[in-house]
Amino acid sequence: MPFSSGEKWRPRAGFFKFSCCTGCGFELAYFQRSLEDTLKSFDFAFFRLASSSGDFDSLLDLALVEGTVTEPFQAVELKKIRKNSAVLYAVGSCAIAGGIPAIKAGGLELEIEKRAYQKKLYRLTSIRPSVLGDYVKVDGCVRGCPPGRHDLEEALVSVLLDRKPEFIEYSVCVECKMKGNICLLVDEGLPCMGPVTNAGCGALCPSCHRACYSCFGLMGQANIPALKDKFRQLGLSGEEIERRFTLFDGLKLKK
Amino acid sequence: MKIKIDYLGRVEGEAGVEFEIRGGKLRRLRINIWEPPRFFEGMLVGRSFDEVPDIVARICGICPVSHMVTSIRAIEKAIGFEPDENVLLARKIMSYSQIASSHLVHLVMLALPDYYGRSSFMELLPGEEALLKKFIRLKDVFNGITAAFGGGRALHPVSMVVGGFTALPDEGRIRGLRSGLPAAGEDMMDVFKTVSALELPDLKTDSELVALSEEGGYAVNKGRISSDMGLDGEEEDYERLFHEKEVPYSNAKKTAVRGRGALMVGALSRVSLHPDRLSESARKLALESGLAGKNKNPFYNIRAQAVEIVHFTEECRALLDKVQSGTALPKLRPKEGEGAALTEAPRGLLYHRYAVDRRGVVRKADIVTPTAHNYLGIEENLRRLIENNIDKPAERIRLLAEALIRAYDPCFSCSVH
Amino acid sequence: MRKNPYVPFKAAIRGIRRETGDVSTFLLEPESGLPPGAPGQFNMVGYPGVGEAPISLSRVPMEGSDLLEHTIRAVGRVTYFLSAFRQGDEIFLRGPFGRGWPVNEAGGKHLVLISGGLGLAPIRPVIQMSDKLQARRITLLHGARDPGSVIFKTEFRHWRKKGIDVRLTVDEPGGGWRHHAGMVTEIVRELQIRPAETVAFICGPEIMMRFAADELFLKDVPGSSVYVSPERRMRCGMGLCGHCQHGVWFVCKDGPVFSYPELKGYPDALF
Amino acid sequence: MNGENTSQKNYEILISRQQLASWVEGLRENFQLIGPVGVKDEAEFREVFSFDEINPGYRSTMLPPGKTFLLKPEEEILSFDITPEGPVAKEPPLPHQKRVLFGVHACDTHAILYLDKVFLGAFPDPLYRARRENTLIISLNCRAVTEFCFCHLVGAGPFLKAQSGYDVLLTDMDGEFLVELKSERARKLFRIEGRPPEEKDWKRKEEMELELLKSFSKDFRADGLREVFLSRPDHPALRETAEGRCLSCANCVMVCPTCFCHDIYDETRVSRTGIKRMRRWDACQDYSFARVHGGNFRQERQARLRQFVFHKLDYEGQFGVKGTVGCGRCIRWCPTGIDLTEIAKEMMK
Ligand SMILES: Cc1cc2nc3c(=O)[nH]c(=O)nc-3n(C[C@H](O)[C@H](O)[C@H](O)COP(=O)(O)OP(=O)(O)OC[C@H]3O[C@@H](n4cnc5c(N)ncnc54)[C@H](O)[C@@H]3O)c2cc1C
Ligand code: SF4
Ligand code: SF4
Ligand code: SF4
Repeated sequence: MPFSSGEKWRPRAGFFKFSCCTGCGFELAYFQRSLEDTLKSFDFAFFRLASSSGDFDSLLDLALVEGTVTEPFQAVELKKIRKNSAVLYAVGSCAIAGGIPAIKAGGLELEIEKRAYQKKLYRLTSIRPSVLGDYVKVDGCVRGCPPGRHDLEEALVSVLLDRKPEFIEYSVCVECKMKGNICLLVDEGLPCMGPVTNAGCGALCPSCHRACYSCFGLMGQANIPALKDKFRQLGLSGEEIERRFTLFDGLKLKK
Repeated sequence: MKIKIDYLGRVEGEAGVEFEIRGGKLRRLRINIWEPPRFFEGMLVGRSFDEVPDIVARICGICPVSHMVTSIRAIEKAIGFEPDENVLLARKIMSYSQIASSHLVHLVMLALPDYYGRSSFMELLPGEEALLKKFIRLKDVFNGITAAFGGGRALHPVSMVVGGFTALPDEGRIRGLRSGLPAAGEDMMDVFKTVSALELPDLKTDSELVALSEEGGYAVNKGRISSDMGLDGEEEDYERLFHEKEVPYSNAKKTAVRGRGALMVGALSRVSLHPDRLSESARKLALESGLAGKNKNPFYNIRAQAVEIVHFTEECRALLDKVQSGTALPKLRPKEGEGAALTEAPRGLLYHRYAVDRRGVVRKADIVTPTAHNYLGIEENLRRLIENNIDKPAERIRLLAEALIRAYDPCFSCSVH
Repeated sequence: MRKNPYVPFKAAIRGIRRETGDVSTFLLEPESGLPPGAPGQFNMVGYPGVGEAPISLSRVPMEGSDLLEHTIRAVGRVTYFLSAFRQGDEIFLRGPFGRGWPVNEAGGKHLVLISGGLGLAPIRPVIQMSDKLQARRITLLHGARDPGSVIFKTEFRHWRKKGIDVRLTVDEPGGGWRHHAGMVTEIVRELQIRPAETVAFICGPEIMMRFAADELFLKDVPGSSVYVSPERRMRCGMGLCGHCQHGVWFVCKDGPVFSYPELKGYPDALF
Repeated sequence: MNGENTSQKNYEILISRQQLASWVEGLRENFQLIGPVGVKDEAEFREVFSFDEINPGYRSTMLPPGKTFLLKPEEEILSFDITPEGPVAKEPPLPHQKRVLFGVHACDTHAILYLDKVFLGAFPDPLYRARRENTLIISLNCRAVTEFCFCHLVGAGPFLKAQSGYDVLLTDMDGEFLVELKSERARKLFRIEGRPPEEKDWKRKEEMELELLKSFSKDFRADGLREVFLSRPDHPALRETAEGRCLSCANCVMVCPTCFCHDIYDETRVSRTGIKRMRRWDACQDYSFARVHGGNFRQERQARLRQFVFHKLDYEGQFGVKGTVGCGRCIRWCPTGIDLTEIAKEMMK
């Protein structure tokens, strides 16, 4: 049992990165409050950012995977990781919803690629961005860009205690209200995405007088048409509205 | 003998190195940056000018502030907006604290294990527990500053937007941040000692040292292009002075000084080009560490980073005394235009240029990152290093090669964006 | 000072009986003596760092027994976690909570117990105290998905010996199944009863409770003689957290056992 | 009973604003003073240090005073130390801060009485009880209503009629304040000489209320809802509002002064040195609120919106009073302006 005996089990963990900014990996290193404990509690068998000697094929108790799948080799790797891991959590908006790398999926992809490369274009192997869940079963989502403290800690703790995780599943508005912020959407007519965005950040943006831009991605059962209607009433153009919903959730909305 | 490193650990992003030594000669050397492209320059087109900083922040998880500040400045130029002095101060605080955090991560977690012959910082524990504690404390201080000004988080901050800040920390908070710095200064001196005690390999290179230069200060958020070989120009001259080329075997592009060749950007270039602009104690440390006077040994970059942390700790203290809390964010009117901006990211020169239409929608975007600036030089100097050590055992050569690349603190995620 | 109702007490696991693949019965000895408890009541069962879940008493403390029992199916955070526990481990309990079965009403009547799946767990204490009920007759109708998921298998013989008419059915019979095959509702339909002298306790999936009750109503059993025990999410067990609200009721403190008319008509349920 | 009569007189006193101010400020010696402070065009209950900060003419606040200060948005209800013998439960220290909640409107006072029914019932919540006992409630009759208010339709305002469960009732009589002392402790604390109210003062108070009643704009019939509600739980008014407008953001529930639902969860850090059992305001609008193994009792958005509307306007059987006090906050702070009174009206048509 996790608490009663003195001996501590050190689960073997791996941190894997696909197409993204590596921010989730850094968030783990930014995890000052718990960094030392994390390093002591887990045996990181693979964490490219932190170690030059990892074993990609190691069997794992926990795989944390960040990034969007944008290359065929990543899909192959992902399946291997899944096979090797008892628990696999998708970490960050890229891995869960597509995030920023999936903005591309909303346009003419070749056009977009051409703007970045001319000569090399034919050598690129990029595929349409997709999320981890498209390829493998994901045991949980540590949402955010970057992930919030609570869920990140919950992901680690759930493995340490060998129990299911309980990730945050309500809107940013809930956190915003609990902080006592005067609502920007209602009071000032700012196009805040808080009502449809999954909480976990602690309502950062509204707390500093900024409309939420949905970096934690849409929450389950988000009522997208209703908020779009509201934004229309605020005077936003169709294009402006579309942009707000496709910044981090382009994939979900295309489907 | 063929040496192939499929992926380099302890760097940001993904790259491999490959070279072959035959008959005592080095053949074929490539750094293949296989970090998958995300096509930022492509997908920014069609997005609104005020979304750009949030999007480009996601180029890199360790220097989001640099991408944000650079894009914000470029866009403000494009739409003809000039922020007030206090906003500039706050942006400096963001950049300085971020550089300090980024350097810390590089020094302690990424670079240090090379000099202990280990593959990760975790392996240095428990022996270096004290260092880990200091590292965590220091990072807490600098991240705390970035987060306080960035609206609650240091990674992908939220309050810094085109035009200024949606809110700035109140006075009490600023005082609190300020009061954490003296202790940080002491912790930092210990880290500095650890770093400067490391024995650095010798390597003479002829890369052109390039950094921004600003009268009366240590240039970070803006400045003129300057180099040890007399390069000089405005931000607008960037494309005239530099040249970017696609690389068939790599997803990153290589940048060179037009008509000359490889350049080196980053802490070493900044410190050794402008030691006189450092704070007094940092300057002294720089001189003692053999950094002034056009030091072109890339291994010294880690010492330069340590010096810079000392410098930025002091600068932050001074700025926190000056900056005002509270803001009134102006309502911005988009307008057709183009703007370019150069800043010093933790890893060196960062270039953003945008064209927006009259509704503020991005029509063209161009981004050149520090690692793209260094790419050519890393390859050239790696060749040099291996040639100098060609008679050493393969494992030794491999380790030296990795250490050199890491010394640059490359960010492959940034370089392929 | 009053006791803080959030503070759990510890109970040592004295034995574990594996009922089916994912259901186990835990024999528990509370640290500080046995709390009272009535059939149909539940405890908040859990472990610090994991959480709590409402679990019915599947045996209530009685004379001659110093253990209480919980029969738990591993489905989620708490229940999975507990499924790894072994004899000698300790778990944390709060309770008992709620209004149990109105066992007094069975006196002189035909007590019809109807259960589906794990719904037998809260019914079991009623059977265990059957001698005291002074019921005229007791019938247990129990349905499960397949023979492998029948819980308390070893006890049916004993219950029959006590004079209880035990009738079993499974939806998907396998080789060797000698009892009825089909839904519980079918064996309810076959039951001979005198409606005015019948009282029924039903526990199982909501849809099963609904149809079983309907069968009884077709036989003219008055609604007020039919009791059901619905499941709801619960966090506190004491009518504070609000999760279990159903219409005007807090299932945790006003129930979990309700007479059918009490629940009838409220939305979000099948009653 | 002669004695009672005379003292009763003293329980109602007219004093000047100045006198009130100095009494309230004097309370700060032993109490933390919480009052409505103007923030832009909204007010907010927060700690104040002088009476001047208080805006006695405030109309409403986003967060209700009772719920916010008595049932904090998030707090630790228990913790567990990890010992060699396993986890050991530890009760948090009971809050001992003495507080004055000044300027609580009629609706919010009723809301506190409602919360009492939940948290001081069969299983009194220790933290709530401690705070409640340490909090002096000074209620204040409204002088202005908002366009969202409907307390007059549900018997919770605009003037407070409840006779107990709080400490002081104030009425702003244009410069003078009518002070009605409603609890023993208030009587002990209030030692100001003032003028006893006369017949004309009571009349004036009545007139003020009648005048105020004219300024309400909401109007629906609260009785008779039960039948409609239970017979048409899937009424188009509910369905269309839920699907077309409700964002499931739960703002309505968060700002509701009587919404008491909360989640309980264990917070464990990677260090595993201690565990905190936390409670946090929760909302029936969250899609996971009623989820159990094998299903979700309110899977549909419509079911969740209905739970809110019915719980507020009906389900009186639960505590003997309506779940709403008519403060209008859920309407005011709903991003799409969903109005439970409009839904009720639609359904009654
Ligand atoms: C009065 C009463 C008596 C009961 N008696 C018993 C009994 O005797 N024995 C017994 O075994 N059970 C009993 N139950 C049921 C038991 O309480 C539940 O099965 C238990 O609460 C599950 O708790 P948990 O923490 O293990 O599961 P949780 O983790 O809370 O999960 C419960 C279910 O919720 C869903 N869920 C949770 N998280 C997610 C997610 N992220 N996404 C999708 N779905 C999700 C799943 O379907 C899961 O199975 C009783 C319930 C009540 C109300
Ligand atoms: S408020 Fe929205 S955009 Fe801001 S940090 Fe939170 S989820 Fe991200
Ligand atoms: S309306 Fe919903 S959140 Fe509010 S008390 Fe009722 S059930 Fe709870
Ligand atoms: S505030 Fe409005 S939109 Fe949000 S859950 Fe409540 S009724 Fe629905």
